[in-house]
Amino acid sequence: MRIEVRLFAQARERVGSANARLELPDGSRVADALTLLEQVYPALAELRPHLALAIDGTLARGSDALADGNELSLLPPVSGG
Amino acid sequence: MRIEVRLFAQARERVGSANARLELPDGSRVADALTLLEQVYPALAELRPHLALAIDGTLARGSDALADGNELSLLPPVSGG
Amino acid sequence: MAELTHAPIDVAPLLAAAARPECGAVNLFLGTTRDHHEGRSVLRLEYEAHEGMALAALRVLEDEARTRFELAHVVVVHRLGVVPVAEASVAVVVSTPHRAPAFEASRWIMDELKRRVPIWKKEHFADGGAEWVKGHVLE
Amino acid sequence: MAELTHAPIDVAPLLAAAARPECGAVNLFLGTTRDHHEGRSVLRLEYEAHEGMALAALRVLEDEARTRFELAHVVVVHRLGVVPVAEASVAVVVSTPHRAPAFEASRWIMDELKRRVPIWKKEHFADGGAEWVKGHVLE
Repeated sequence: MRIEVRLFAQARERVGSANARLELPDGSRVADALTLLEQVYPALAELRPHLALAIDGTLARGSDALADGNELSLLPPVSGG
Repeated sequence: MRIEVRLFAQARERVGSANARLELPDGSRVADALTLLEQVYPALAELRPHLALAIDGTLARGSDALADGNELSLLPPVSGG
Repeated sequence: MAELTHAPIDVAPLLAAAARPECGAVNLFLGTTRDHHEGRSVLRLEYEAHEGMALAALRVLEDEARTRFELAHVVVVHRLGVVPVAEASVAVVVSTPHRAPAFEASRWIMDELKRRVPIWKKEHFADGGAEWVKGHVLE
Repeated sequence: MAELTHAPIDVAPLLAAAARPECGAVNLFLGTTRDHHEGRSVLRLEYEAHEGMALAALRVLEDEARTRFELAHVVVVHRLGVVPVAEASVAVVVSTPHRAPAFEASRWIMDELKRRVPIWKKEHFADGGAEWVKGHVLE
């Protein structure tokens, strides 16, 4: 299945792009997507413990299942205001 | 001596004027001025325990001495804001 | 520096003056005329002041707040005369490097203003009555 | 209702909308770009958001604040992109019948906003560096 990844702030800068596309086996979970991303972009690893994640705009966990066409957002610690 | 009296809010309404002029014997104190005012305007008596007083714009007490030309202000409980 | 005005309070210049490079927080509080009080319908408020003493007291308040809360900027403006429903009778603007003191200072200034400044408020009711608001004896 | 904007925040319409006959208090808080942080000179801030999630989170915040503090009116506006020194990145406006909840609600909204809303702030320093502000892990 195909997953659209959106990257923000530090995550975006470490990857060098606001978007990425992943091809994952059916049955993959959020954690699998992150592991694959870290293989391609090792600079993300350091950030991983601090990332929040969202599937299609809703907060998600590493154990949540992904489905084809999902948008996965990588959300570093927030600092609005 | 002559004292100019300024009256505000309830005090003004009870007297029916924002200003009054008193003639007092030399050596008179603020309390003497109030006593004279109450004789002329008995409606002030009820207000007296709640009044703050000022001589020439500075808060004063009943025991403070008056001098010719002083401005005595009668200040009911305040409610700004 | 504090002001008294008989016209509607214009907040735009107050906010412009509060924009400070060294600050991260601006707080503007407006006290406005509410259309009801203790179950009675209010048509308008009417304010009166000992203007000289009120201005002096407001400026003392500003100075105390500036020191106590380390304000970079503080201005209090109080309107006098008739203040229609939903219009502001008082504006307090403060600027601070961090936000917590901005809230604390605004609140403190309003609390103290109601105790210390010779200004009086009369409520005019829809039922035809009018009453001076029970206030605080000036100390 | 909450808004995100890439332009300077215009507070005049926010204050006009906050003027409510049933209210006696309006509080406007502005978070502004400060020219220094931890001893370093700051040239500007730059904000980025997951706009869909940020807008949804801000609206949830407004709803929670409305209930918790019995607000008659609440609007949060957050600016994105570059915010120069002394300009506002965020505006919070609330209206309440009495003043204490106006201060409490404004403060609570700002505290929660910094924890819950996917917006990120980068500081650009005079010494040439730039850093994302250490933030809160979104929960």
